[in-house]
Formats: sequence, C-alpha cells, structure tokens
Amino acid sequence: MADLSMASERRGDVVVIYPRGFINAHTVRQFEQELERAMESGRNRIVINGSGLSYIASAGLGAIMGHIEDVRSQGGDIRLTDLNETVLNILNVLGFNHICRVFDSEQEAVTSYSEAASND
Amino acid sequence: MADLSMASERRGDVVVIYPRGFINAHTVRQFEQELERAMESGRNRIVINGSGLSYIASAGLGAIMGHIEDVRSQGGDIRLTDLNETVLNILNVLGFNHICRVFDSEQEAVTSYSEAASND
Amino acid sequence: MSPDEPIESNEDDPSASRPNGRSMLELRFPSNTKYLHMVRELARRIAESTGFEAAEAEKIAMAVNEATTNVIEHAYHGEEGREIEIHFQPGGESLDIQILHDGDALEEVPMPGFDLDKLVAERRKGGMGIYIMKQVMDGLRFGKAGSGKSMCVLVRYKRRDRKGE
Amino acid sequence: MSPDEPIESNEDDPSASRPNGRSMLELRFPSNTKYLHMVRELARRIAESTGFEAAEAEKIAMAVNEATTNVIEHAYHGEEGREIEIHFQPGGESLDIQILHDGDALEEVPMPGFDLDKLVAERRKGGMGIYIMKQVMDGLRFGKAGSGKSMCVLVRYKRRDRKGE
Ligand SMILES: Nc1ncnc2c1ncn2[C@@H]1O[C@H](COP(=O)(O)OP(=O)(O)O)[C@@H](O)[C@H]1O
Ligand SMILES: Nc1ncnc2c1ncn2[C@@H]1O[C@H](COP(=O)(O)OP(=O)(O)O)[C@@H](O)[C@H]1O
Repeated sequence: MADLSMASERRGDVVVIYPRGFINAHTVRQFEQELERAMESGRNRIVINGSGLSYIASAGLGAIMGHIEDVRSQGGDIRLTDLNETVLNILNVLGFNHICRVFDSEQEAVTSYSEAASND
Repeated sequence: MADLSMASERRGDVVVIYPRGFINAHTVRQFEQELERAMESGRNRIVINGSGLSYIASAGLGAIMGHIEDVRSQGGDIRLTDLNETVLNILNVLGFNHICRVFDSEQEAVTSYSEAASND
Repeated sequence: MSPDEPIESNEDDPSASRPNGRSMLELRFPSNTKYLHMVRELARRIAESTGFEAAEAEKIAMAVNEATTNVIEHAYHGEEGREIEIHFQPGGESLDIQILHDGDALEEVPMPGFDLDKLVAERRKGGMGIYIMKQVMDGLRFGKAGSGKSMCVLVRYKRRDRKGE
Repeated sequence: MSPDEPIESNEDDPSASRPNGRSMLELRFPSNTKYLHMVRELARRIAESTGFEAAEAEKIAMAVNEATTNVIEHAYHGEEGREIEIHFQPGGESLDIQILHDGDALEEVPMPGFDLDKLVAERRKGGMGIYIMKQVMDGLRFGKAGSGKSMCVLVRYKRRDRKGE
C-alpha cells in the first residue's frame, strides 16, 4: 500500500534523502515536499540515496530538475547514489547524468561536498 | 522472463529442491518433473526449500499431494522449509500443514529425516 | 455498517464503477496459463489501490488466480486463445470481481465437502481451487452475465479485515 | 527480417491479436494517477510474456507509464474518473500498444528538439515524457482510432534487442 515513503538523515551539513518505493506522477509530491523541506531549513547540500527506489518516472526527475538550479545558487546541489538498473536506465535515456552527479556509494556522495567546499 | 527455475542438491540421502519463482498452473509441470526425477532416482526423502518461492497456487500443492503417498510408501516424505508469508497463507487456508511437515530451516528439515530413520 | 467503524472514503474509487453497473477496471486476455501470473499481480495491485491491506490483497489475488485457472482448465478445457474478461468493481464497502468467459458454465458452487486427507489418499492433484475461493472471499457465485457470458463472481468486503478475521 | 535472425515463434501469441485487428489483451481503467503503477507493472509483464527480455520490458513499461501519465495530465487535465483503455497487440515481430481516451487529442508527435540544460535553466518540472517515449520505443504516433477515440500508439520491435542496441 505504501507506494512511497520518505526518510531523511543529516550527515554533517549534507542531508541524505531515502525514498522507499517508486516515484511517479502519483507520488511525486511527497518526494518534492521532502526536497523542499530540506531547502527551507537551509540544507541545500542534498544526496538522494536510491537504494530503496524501485523506479523513477519523468515526473520524479522533474522534481529534481525544478529545484536543482535553486539549491546550486545557494552553494548546494542534488546528488544521487545507490541507483538500481531501472533508475540508471532512465537517467541514461535522458542524459540526466549531465545534470546530476551520480555516485556508487552514499559515503562518496556525501564526501563529494566537502571536496569542493571552497566556494561555499 | 524466468517464471520458475528449479535446482536441487543432495544432503546425504535427502534431496533438497529449490524452486525459484512461482508455481502455478503455468509452471507446475517443471516443479512436478523435479519431484519425479528425485523419485525415479530412488530419492524419496525430499525437502522443498521455498526461500526462492514467491507463491504457490493450488496447482502446485496438487503436485505435492499427488506424489506424497507414493514417496511415503517408499519410506520417504515431502517436507517444506523456508516458506514466505504468502506460501504459509495458502497452506493455512487449506490445512495443508496436516498433510506436510513445515520447518523453519533447511537444516531442521533435513535432519528430521534421520531422527525418524528407524522405519527406513 | 456500524458507525464506529467508518469506511475511509479516500480509499474508495467510485469512478471505477459506472452508473450502468459496468466496471471501469477491466482486463481482457486470451485463455493461456502464461497470463495467470500477470492476472494475479494485477488483481493484487487493484485490491491494494482500492483500499485493502497487502495481506488481504494477496488473498484476493490468490482467489482470482484460482478462478482464472478454472476458466482456462475447465470452462475452456485448456484451449488457448479463447476470451477471458475480468471486471473489477471497487465500491465503498467491497471489491466485486467478475470473471467472464464463453466456455462451459458452472451453474452453482460445487463441492460442499472438502476433505484434504481423502484427496491425498486418492493421489488427486487438484480439487482445492473452489475451497480456497470460498475460504478467502466473502462471496462466491457462478452465473450468467447480462451479456450472455458465463461468470464467476468473487466478493470481498473491506470491513472484514478491521475486525481481525 | 533477415534469415539468420529467426523470430522464436514460441514467444509469439497470435491468439492475443484477433482477425479484425482488435487486441485481446486490453485494460480499461479510470483516469487516476493511483493506477499508474498498476499499468506500468501490467505493461512490463505483458512485454515479458510476449517475448521481451526483462530489461526491454522495463523500457516498454517506462514508455507506457509516460504515455498514460500524459493522458491523465494533458488529455484529461487531471480530471479523475475518465476512461482510459490500453490495447496490447503482441505479434511475431513487435508489440504494438494503443492508449485510447476521449480527452484532448494530440494530432502529431510534438517537440522536435530536446534540450535538458534549457529545461533545467527554466526550472521546468516536465517536458521529458515524449522524448523518453521516442528514445525507448521504435514507433510513436498520435491519432484517432476507428472508435473515434484519440490514441497514442507505441511500437517496439523484438529484433532490436538481438542486435544489441
Ligand atoms: N469455471 C468452471 N467451469 C466448469 N467447471 C468448473 C469450473 N470451475 C470448476 N469447475 C469444476 O469444479 C471442480 C472443482 O474445481 P476446483 O476446486 O478448482 O479443483 P480443480 O480445478 O483442481 O479440479 C473442477 O474439477 C471442475 O470439474
Ligand atoms: N496525450 C496528450 N494530450 C494532449 N497533450 C499532450 C499529450 N501528451 C503530451 N501533450 C503535450 O505535450 C507536452 C510535452 O509532453 P511531455 O514531453 O510528456 O512532457 P510533460 O508531460 O512533462 O509536459 C505536454 O506538456 C503537453 O502540452
């Protein structure tokens, strides 16, 4: 019944969001609200850990797309990690990896922020 | 695409069958053939390990039902282990646990045969 | 319906039933066991989308699978390519499911007694489907649809699971 | 069709297509995003049952999901309870999928150019669906069905995956 549930955790000044389920036009508002909640509390360094994500439709990528410029203008970003084949597939189809950095592990995704923290 | 795949292994004089996928009227012949193969090679002490089994329909239970008397008459049995909720559910609905012994682990299911080996 | 157990109206989807009684959640497919899994999964998801808990939805899916298997094996005698239709009618208090076909019909629910030991002793490989449907559903009926097709009707109430079965 | 790449005929299901061209694998459901997941999963399973590899079936499911989302959001402007029909026509060489509705129609495939950077710069939250459909399917067409309904037609050939895309 739970199409999508959201959790998030803070790792230093990075917030990691864990969507569990799928993100499509039906569930995207929940996902977007979680992004907006992070941004509103001033956390613009966002990692989306997709280990619990079965798939994401274009509606879900739209939520990332609609906010990524804003978090970047605040010195933040939206970075992705732990994506399954299906999710990587849609990113490839769209060339979304030119827009969003994709990592193999949460650790890498989180520390990637401190590497380039000079302009923060 | 693989609705059902079958594997089996020998543990002493017990043969453990590992169905992977689901057993319904479409796939039941594959499952039944694996049972028959064990029986034909004289292995009547059978354990079905359901750790890879997503569900079993009445057609699949029918394959067990149709052979269990024969293996028993040869001093063997068909015993079940590692069943998920969905599989346990249909067993409960039918009272199938009066017909077939169900174990929590393969180890227990396999050793259950040596405990009562006196009449073999 | 007792007032202390209100039906959560956001779980209903009245739009899935039409004024003329026809359902708007319908699947049509050819009689072939290769579609059984798809049908089962669809039934499970529809049950979930229309307000049943996961465990309840599994049971509904189980019954739909047995009923559909019977249509392929008994009504159509295993002949492939014949038409099967399933109409799902989610309502506030129940999910009604009609399985329609043009094959041999059952007029009424068969098999009053169910004796698993006897089936085992006779080395039977079947005889459990109808019993399963009766056990997991609240209603089971065979008959003719307005269209002239034969049908098997399965009904499951939503309140049942609230009471702990 | 080149002779060295025969179509495995046991993967076909001619019974799913009827002589009059109507498909026998059809789903009808009300416009509501809560059914999108069910539709996607059904499309995936039908693609698998009719001979596509798991990864191919995922892509077909992805396209069907995008097309169905567009019908709900653009053709029906989010209005719930309107009718959507999906006809799956598996053939020896392709799977043809028609998504039919009575809402606002597209006459032709929109959006010749696709510029993701531009969408990002404009903070757009959409504009990717049609491009995805074009990328993962072999054919995409909008038009009117014989019944007068508007439709989106998706076609995917089976041989494509044999060549390694
Ligand atoms: N849809 C049907 N049409 C005709 N006969 C049926 C139908 N469903 C069931 N039957 C009859 O009822 C009997 C009992 O069905 P069931 O309990 O499902 O067991 P099984 O299908 O394994 O024999 C079947 O053997 C068949 O003779
Ligand atoms: N079925 C449809 N009916 C009417 N208009 C549509 C339909 N599908 C798409 N469109 C139009 O085409 C545009 C592009 O669609 P798409 O690429 O899927 O992106 P999005 O749906 O995210 O806007 C939509 O914004 C809409 O204006």
